[in-house]
Amino acid sequence: MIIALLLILPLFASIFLFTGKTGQQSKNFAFLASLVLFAISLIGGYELIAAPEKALFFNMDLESILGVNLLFKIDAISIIFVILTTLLVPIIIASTDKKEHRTPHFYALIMLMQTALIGVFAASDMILFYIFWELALIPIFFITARWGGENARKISIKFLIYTVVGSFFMLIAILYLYTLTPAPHSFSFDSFYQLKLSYSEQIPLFLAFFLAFAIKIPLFPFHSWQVETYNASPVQGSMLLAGIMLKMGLYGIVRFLIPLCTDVVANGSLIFLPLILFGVIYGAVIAISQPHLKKLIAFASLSHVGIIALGLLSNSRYGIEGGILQMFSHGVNVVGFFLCYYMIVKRTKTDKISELGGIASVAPRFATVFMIIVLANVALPLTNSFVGEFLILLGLFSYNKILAIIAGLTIILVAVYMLKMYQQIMFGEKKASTENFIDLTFGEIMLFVPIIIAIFAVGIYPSFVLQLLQGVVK
Amino acid sequence: METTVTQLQMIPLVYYIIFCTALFTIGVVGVLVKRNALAIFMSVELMLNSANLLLAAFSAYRNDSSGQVFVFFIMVVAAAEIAIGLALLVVVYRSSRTIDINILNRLKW
Amino acid sequence: MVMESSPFMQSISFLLLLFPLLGFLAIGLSQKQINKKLSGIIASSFVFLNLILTFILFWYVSTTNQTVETNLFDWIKFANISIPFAITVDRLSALMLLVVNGVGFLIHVYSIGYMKNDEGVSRFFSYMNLFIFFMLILVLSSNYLMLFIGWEGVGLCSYLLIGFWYKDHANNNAAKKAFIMNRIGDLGFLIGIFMMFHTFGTLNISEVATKASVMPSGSTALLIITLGLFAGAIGKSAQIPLFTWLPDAMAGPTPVSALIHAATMVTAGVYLVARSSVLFVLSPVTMNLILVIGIFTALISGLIAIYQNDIKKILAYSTVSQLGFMFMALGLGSFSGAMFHLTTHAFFKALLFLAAGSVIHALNQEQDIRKMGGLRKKIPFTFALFAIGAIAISGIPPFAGFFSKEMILSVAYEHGMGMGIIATFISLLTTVYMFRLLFVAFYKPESDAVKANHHIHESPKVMLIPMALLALLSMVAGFIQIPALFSTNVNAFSTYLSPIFFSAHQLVPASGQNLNVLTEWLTLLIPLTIIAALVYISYIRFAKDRLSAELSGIQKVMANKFYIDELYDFCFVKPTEKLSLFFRETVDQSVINRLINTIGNATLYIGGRIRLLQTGNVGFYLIIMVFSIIAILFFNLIR
Amino acid sequence: MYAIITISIVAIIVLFFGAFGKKKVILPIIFVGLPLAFIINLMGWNQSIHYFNEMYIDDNFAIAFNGVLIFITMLIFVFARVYYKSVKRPLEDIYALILFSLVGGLMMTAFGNLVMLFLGIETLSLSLYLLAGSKKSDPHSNEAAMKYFLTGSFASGFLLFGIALLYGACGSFNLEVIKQYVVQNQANIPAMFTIGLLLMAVGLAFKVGAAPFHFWIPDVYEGSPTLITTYMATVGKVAAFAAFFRLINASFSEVDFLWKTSLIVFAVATILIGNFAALYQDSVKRMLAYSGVAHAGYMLIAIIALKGNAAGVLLLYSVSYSIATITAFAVLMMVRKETGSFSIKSFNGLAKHNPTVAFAMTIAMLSLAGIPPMIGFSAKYQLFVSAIEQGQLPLVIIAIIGSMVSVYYYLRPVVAMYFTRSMVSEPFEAAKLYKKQILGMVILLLILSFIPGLIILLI
Repeated sequence: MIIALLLILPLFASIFLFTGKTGQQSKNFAFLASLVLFAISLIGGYELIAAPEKALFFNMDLESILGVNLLFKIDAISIIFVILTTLLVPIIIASTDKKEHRTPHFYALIMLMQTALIGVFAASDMILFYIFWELALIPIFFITARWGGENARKISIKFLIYTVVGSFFMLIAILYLYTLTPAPHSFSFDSFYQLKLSYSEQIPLFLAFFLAFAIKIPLFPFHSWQVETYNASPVQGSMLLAGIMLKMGLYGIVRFLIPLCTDVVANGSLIFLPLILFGVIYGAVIAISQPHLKKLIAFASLSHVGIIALGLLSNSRYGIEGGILQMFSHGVNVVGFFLCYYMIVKRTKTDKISELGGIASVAPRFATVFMIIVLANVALPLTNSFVGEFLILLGLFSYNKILAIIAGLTIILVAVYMLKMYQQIMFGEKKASTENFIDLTFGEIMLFVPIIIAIFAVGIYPSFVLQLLQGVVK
Repeated sequence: METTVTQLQMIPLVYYIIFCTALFTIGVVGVLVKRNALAIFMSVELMLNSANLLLAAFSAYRNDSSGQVFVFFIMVVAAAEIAIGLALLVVVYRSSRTIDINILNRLKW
Repeated sequence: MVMESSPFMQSISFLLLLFPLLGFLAIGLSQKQINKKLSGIIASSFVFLNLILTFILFWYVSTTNQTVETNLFDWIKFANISIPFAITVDRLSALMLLVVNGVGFLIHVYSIGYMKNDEGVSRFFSYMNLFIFFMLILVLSSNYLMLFIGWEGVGLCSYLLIGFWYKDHANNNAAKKAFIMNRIGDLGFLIGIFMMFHTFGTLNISEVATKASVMPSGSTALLIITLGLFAGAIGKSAQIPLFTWLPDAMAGPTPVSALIHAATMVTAGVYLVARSSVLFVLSPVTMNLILVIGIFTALISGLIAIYQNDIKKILAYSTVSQLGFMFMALGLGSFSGAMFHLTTHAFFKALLFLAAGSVIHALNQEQDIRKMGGLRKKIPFTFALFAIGAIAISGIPPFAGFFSKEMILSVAYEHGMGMGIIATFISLLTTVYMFRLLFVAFYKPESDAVKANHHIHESPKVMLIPMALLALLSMVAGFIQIPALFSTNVNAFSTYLSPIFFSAHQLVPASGQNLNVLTEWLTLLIPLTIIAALVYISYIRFAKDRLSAELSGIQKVMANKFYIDELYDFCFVKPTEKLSLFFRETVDQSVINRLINTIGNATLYIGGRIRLLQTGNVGFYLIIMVFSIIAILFFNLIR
Repeated sequence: MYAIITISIVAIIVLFFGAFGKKKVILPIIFVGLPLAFIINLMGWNQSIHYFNEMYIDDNFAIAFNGVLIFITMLIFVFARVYYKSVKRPLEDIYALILFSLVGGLMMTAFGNLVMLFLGIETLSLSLYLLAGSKKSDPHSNEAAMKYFLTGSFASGFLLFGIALLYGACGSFNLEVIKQYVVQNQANIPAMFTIGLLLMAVGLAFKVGAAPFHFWIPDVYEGSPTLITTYMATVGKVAAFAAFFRLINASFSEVDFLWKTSLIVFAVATILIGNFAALYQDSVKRMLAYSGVAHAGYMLIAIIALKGNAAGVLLLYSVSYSIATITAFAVLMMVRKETGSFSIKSFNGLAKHNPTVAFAMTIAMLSLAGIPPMIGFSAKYQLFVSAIEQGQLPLVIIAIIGSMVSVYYYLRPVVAMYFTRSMVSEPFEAAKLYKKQILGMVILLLILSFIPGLIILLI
C-alpha cells in the first residue's frame, strides 16, 4: 500500500503538473505533494523500525500484461534511500527562486524523477529496477539541458550517453544473471540471491556491474561527466544528481555487487580498491585548487562518494553499514552545500571563489548555516558524516591497514579545501560582488532547517539508522 | 506429355543444374558489368529464366507438376516486373536523359 | 572496581555538559537580541555554575575514591560495536575539570572586560562556551571515540576563535593552519582508535586499559595504538613536527590564547597520554619517542622564544616549550609530574597571557615588545601580576612552577644525570625568555610609541580580579606537592592521582635508583643559582636602553623559527598545490576528459566512415551483394 | 484469407472511384474497408484454417501479424489524408497500390508454400517499386525507385534460384514437406539444399534490409515520398520479417547449423553498420532509414533465437518499431511541410511552439532508442532475453553496444527540438493539420508501453 502510494502519487502529480498553468502554482502543488510523500515514507520507516527484519512488499503479477513483474520490496536499506529522496525533494522544489521563472514542466520533471528514484530503491525485480534506473535519466537530462547554463546542451548529451552506456553494461549483467537462474528463469532479486555463483561467473558479472555503477556514482576515472554536468545543470538539477541520483550507483553496489559477487569482492578488492582510493585522493586534491565553487562541490563529492564505495567494498560489516549511513549523510550534506552555493550565486551572480569574500560580516546567519554544512562535510564529530566515515575507515582498516591510512588522508585534505573555500568566500574584506549581500530570509532559513536537523540528528544519534540496518546487512 | 518427360529425363539432371547455374551466373555477371539499365533488366530476366528452367527440369525429373505451375507464376511476375521496370526507366530517362545507372547517385552517404 | 555511582553525582556530571551547551545555544541563537554585556555575563555564569558542580564532584571523587559513570545514550551501536555516549568522572578528569572550569571561569570574566568594545562579543562568548562544552566532553568521556569528539570539537572552537577577527586573512590563515595541523594529528588518533578496536574490540578507556595490561610489553599492536594516539597528541599539543600552528594561533583574541592555547586545549595531548598510561608504559618505543620529541620541542621552542619580539608569540613558544617539558615528563614515566605541571602551568600561563592581554589592551593592541618599555610605572598592577607569572614559570621558589618543575626534574635525575642536565637546561631557558620579556616590556626606558601614547591605562577590575586570583593560585598551588627533600608528607597531588596511574606503575617497576641527598640538594640549588644569575644578566642586557644588536648566524635562524614554516611550505603545501593543478589541468582535462571525448569522437568518426560505404552507386551495391553471397556460400560449403 | 480478398476488393473499388474522379469517397471507403478486413482477419483466430492445399495458412501467427500490418496501414492512411491534402488528384493509384502491396504483405505472413511466399514478396515489392517512384517530378524519387527496382529484382532472382534448388532437393514447395525432408535427411544434407536455403535467406535478408544487403534501404527510404517511406519502413519490413521467421520456423528449425552463423553475421553487421552510419546523418529522414537498418538487425535476433516465445517477441518488436517509426516519420512529414527540409536543423526549437509534436518525437525517439519505460525497451529486452536463453550472449552484447551508439543519434532531434534556439517564432501551420493524429500516435505508443506482455503472449 505504502509502496503503491509512493510510486503512484508522484507519477500522477507529475502528469498533472505537465498540464499546469503557472510556475508558482505548480511549485506549490509539487511541494505539497512531495511533503505528503515524505509523510508517507516516514510511515513506512516507522513500520520498519518496529520490525527491522521485515520489509514492505508490493507484488502484482502483471507479467502477462506489462511484461515485467511488479515486485517491490522496501526493506531497511531501501527505506533509508526512499526517505532520503522524499526528504530532499521538497527542499529541492522549495529552493527554486521566484525570479527564475520555472515553468510547470520543471516541477513535473522533478516529480517524475522522484517516481523513478523511489522506484529504483523499491524495486525488487531486476528489470523493474533497470526500468526505473533509466527512467530517472530522462527528467534529469531535460532539466539539465533545458534550464542549464552554458554548454548545457552538449554536456547533457554527454552525460546521458555516458550514463546510458554504463547502464547498458548493467543490462548485460542482468541478462547474464538471468540465464544463470534455474529453469523458469526469473528476474527477482531473491532468485538472484539464491544463486551460488562460481568465481569464474562472478568475475564478468562484477566487471559489468562495477562499470555501470562506477559510471553512475561516479568513481575515478569515470567521473568526467560529473563535474561538467553539475556545473552546467541548474542547481536543483545538481542537487538531484548529487544528492540522490549518485546514490543509485552506490545502492546498486549494496544490492548486487556485495551479495552476488561475494568472492570477487572478498578476493579482488586489492585490485579495485586502490583505484577508488586514488580517485578519493584525486578529487580531494583537485578541490584544493578549484577556482569555481560548483566544481569544487563536484570534486568534493567525487572524493566523498569514493570513500563510501571504499567502505561498501571493504568486505566488512562496519564498512557496509557505515557506507549506507554515509550515503544518507552525503545526500543531505551535498544538497545543503548546493543550497549554500545557490544562495551565493543568487545574490552575487558569480561562483568564482576569488571574486567572493567577506560575506560573514554582512550575513551572519548565512555564515553560521554555511559553517555547519562545511563542518558536516569535513566530518566533524557530532555531525552526520563523522559516524559514517569513521565506520567506513574502521571497516577498511580491518580489511587493509595501509589503504585505510591513505584513505584517512582525506580527512586532512577535506579540511584543507573546505576551510580554504570557506575562508575565501566568507571571510576577509567585502568585495564588489558581496557588497550588498543580503542575509538569509526566513524562507531560505526554513530550507536549511531540515538539513541541519538531519545533520545533527544523524550525527548525534546514528544508532537509529544503524540498528535499522542491522537486520538486513548480513 | 509423358514422352516429353521421358525425353527430358534422358539428359542427366546434373546437366540441367550446371546449365542453369551457368545461365544464372551469366545473368549475375551481366547485371554487374552492365551500366545500361536495359541491359541489366535483360540480365535479370536471364536469372529468372534460369530459375524457371531449373524448376521445369526438377519438375520433370520428379514427376511433380507444381514446379511447372510455379514457372507460370514466375513468368507472370516477371512480366509485371519488367513492365514496372520499363515504366520506371522511362521516368528516369525523362528526368536525366540517360539510362546509365551510374548517374543515379544523388542519394548517398 | 566500578561501583554503582550515585544518581546525584551522575546528574551533576551530566549538567556539567549541559550548562555550557545551553550557554552556547542561548547566546549563539539570539546573537542580535542579547546585548553585548549580557552575553558575557550569561556565558560566565554558566561556567560558574559548572565550577560549583566541579567542586562538588571533586570533593566526591577525592573523598570516596569512586568513579562517577553516566551512560547517556547509545551513540554507535550495532553488531559487536558499542560506543555509548557515556561520561566518567574519576580523579584525573576531576582534576582537569577543575583546571578547565576554574581557569575557564576566570578567563570568561576577564573577557567581559577585554572584549567589551568588540562588535562580535556575543559570538565570542558563544564560542567560548562551546569550547568549554567540548573540552568537558574531552576530559569526561569514557571511551576514546567520544574523547575524539571533544578532541575535534575543541579544535573547531580553536579554529573559530583564532579566526575570530575574520576580516584579516592573516588570522584566517592561522586558524586554518591550526585546524589542518590538528587534523593531521587527528588522523593518527583515528588510526590508533582503529587499531585499538581491532585489537581489543572495545574503545572503552578502562576496558582497554584492563585488556592491554595483560598484553606483553612492546607488542606491535600496542606500538601502533600508542603511536597513533601520540600523533594526535603531537598535533593538539603542538609538538615537533606539528608545533608551528600554535605561535600563529596567537592571532586570536588574547583570552582565547590564555584559555585554549595555553591552559586547556593544548594540554589535552598530555591528558590523553596520561589517560592511556597503561598503553604507553607497555610500549617502550613510544615512550622513548615521546621523551625525545618532548625534549626537542622544549629545546627548540625555548630557543626560538628568546628571539621573538611579539609578546604573545614569546608566550606561545613558551607554552610549546612547557608542553615539551610535560611530554618529557611523560616520556620519563612521570605521569603525575606531567599532570602537576599541567595544572600549575595552566595557572601561571593563563596569568601571563591575561597580563599580556592587559598590556595589549592598555597599548591599544600593540604587541611588539620593542615598542613597549617602562610599563612598570604606567600599569603597575599588570606589571606585578606579570612578574608573579614570570617568576612562577621560571621555577623560582616558592611559586608553583618551582614545585611542579622540581617534581619532573627529580624524575629526570633519577633517570640519569645526563637526562637531568638536559631537563635543567630546558627549564633554564624559561628564565631567559621570560625575564627578557619582563625587562624589555616593563623596565626598558619607554619607547617612542609608549611616550606618544597618552591613553595608557590600567585595565578595569573585571580584568584585574581574575588575574589576581590566578596570580594567587600561581603562588600557592605548588604547596600541595612539596619535593620529598623537604617533606615526605606533603604530596597531596601524587597521592590524589595515584589510583589513576596505579596500574601503569604496577606494570613497570620504578626505574630509578634513588639519588643521594647531596646530589639532590645540588640539583636543586645549582639551577636556582643559575636562575638568579640569568635574571641578573637579563636585567643588565635588556632592561637598559640598548639597541638590540643585529642578529647573526644561529640567532637569525632561531629568530626565524628555524625556517620550519618555510620548510613545510616547500615540502608539503607547494607540492600539494602543484599536484592539485597537475591533476586538475593535466590529468582531468587533458587525459581523462580527452580520452572520454576521444572515445565519443572516435565513434562518430567510425560512423562517418561507415556511411561512406553507401556510395550511392547501384553497381557498387550489387557487387557487394554478390560478393557477400559468394562469401556466404563459400564459408558454408567448405565445412 | 478473406481479409486478403476484402482488401483486394477495396483496392479495386478505390481504383474504380478514382477513375471517375470521386476523390472524396476514396478515403472513406478505405477507412471502412480496412477495419472490415481487420475484423475479418481476427475472426479466424485460433482456427488455423488451411486454404488451397496448404498454400495459405491462417494460423495465429499469421493473424497476429496480419492484424498488425492492416492496423499499420490504417495509420498510414490516416497520415495519407493529411499528407496528400493539398493534392487535387484523387490519388486512387497510390492508394490502390498501397492496398495491393498490403495484400502481398498478408500473403507473406501466412504462406504455407514457397510459391505463395514468392508471390507475396513480389506483390509487395512490385507495388513498392512504383510507390517509391510515385513522385514523378522528383528526381530523388525516381532514383529511389530505380535503385529499389534494380536491387530488388536482382535479389528476387537469387530468391527464386534458391527456391528452385530447394525444390530440386526436396521435391516440393510445401513447408511441411520440406520440414519432413529436413527431419529425415538431417545427417546428410545435400549441397543443393544448403545453397538453396542460403540463397533464399539472402533474398529475404535483402527484403528485411539486413547488412550486407541493406544498401538499398537508406537511398530508397530517403528518396521516396515520406509517406511511402513510412509504409516501406513499417509494413514492408514487418511483412518481410514475418515471412523470414515463418520460413525458418516452419521448415528449417532442425538444421539451424546451416543458417544460424550466417544470420548471426548478418545481425551483427546490420546492427553495427546501421547504428554507426546513422550517427553522422544530417537528414533526419536518412537517419531514420539507418535506424531502420539497425532495427532490422535486432529483429534478426528474434529469428536467430527462434525457440520459446521468439514469435511473440518479434511481434512485439514489430509493433514497437512500427508505431514509433510512424510517429517519427509523421513529425518529419510535418516539419518537412513547414520548412521544406529534412535536415536536423529544421527541428530546432520545435518544442517551444509545438510542444505536442516535440513531445511525440521525443517519445518516439526514446522508444526507438530502447530507453525504459517505453515499449521500445520492453521489446528490446524481451528480445535479448529470448536470445540469451538460446545462449546468444555475445550477440546480445553487440546488440547492446549498438544500442549505446544509437542513443546519440536518437537524441539529436530531441536536443534540437528542446534546447536549440528556434528559427521560427510561431507555431507551424502544418502542426494544426498533424497535431491530432500525432497526439493519437503518442497515446497509442504510451498505451502500448504498458501492455507489452499482452502482445508477446498473443502468439
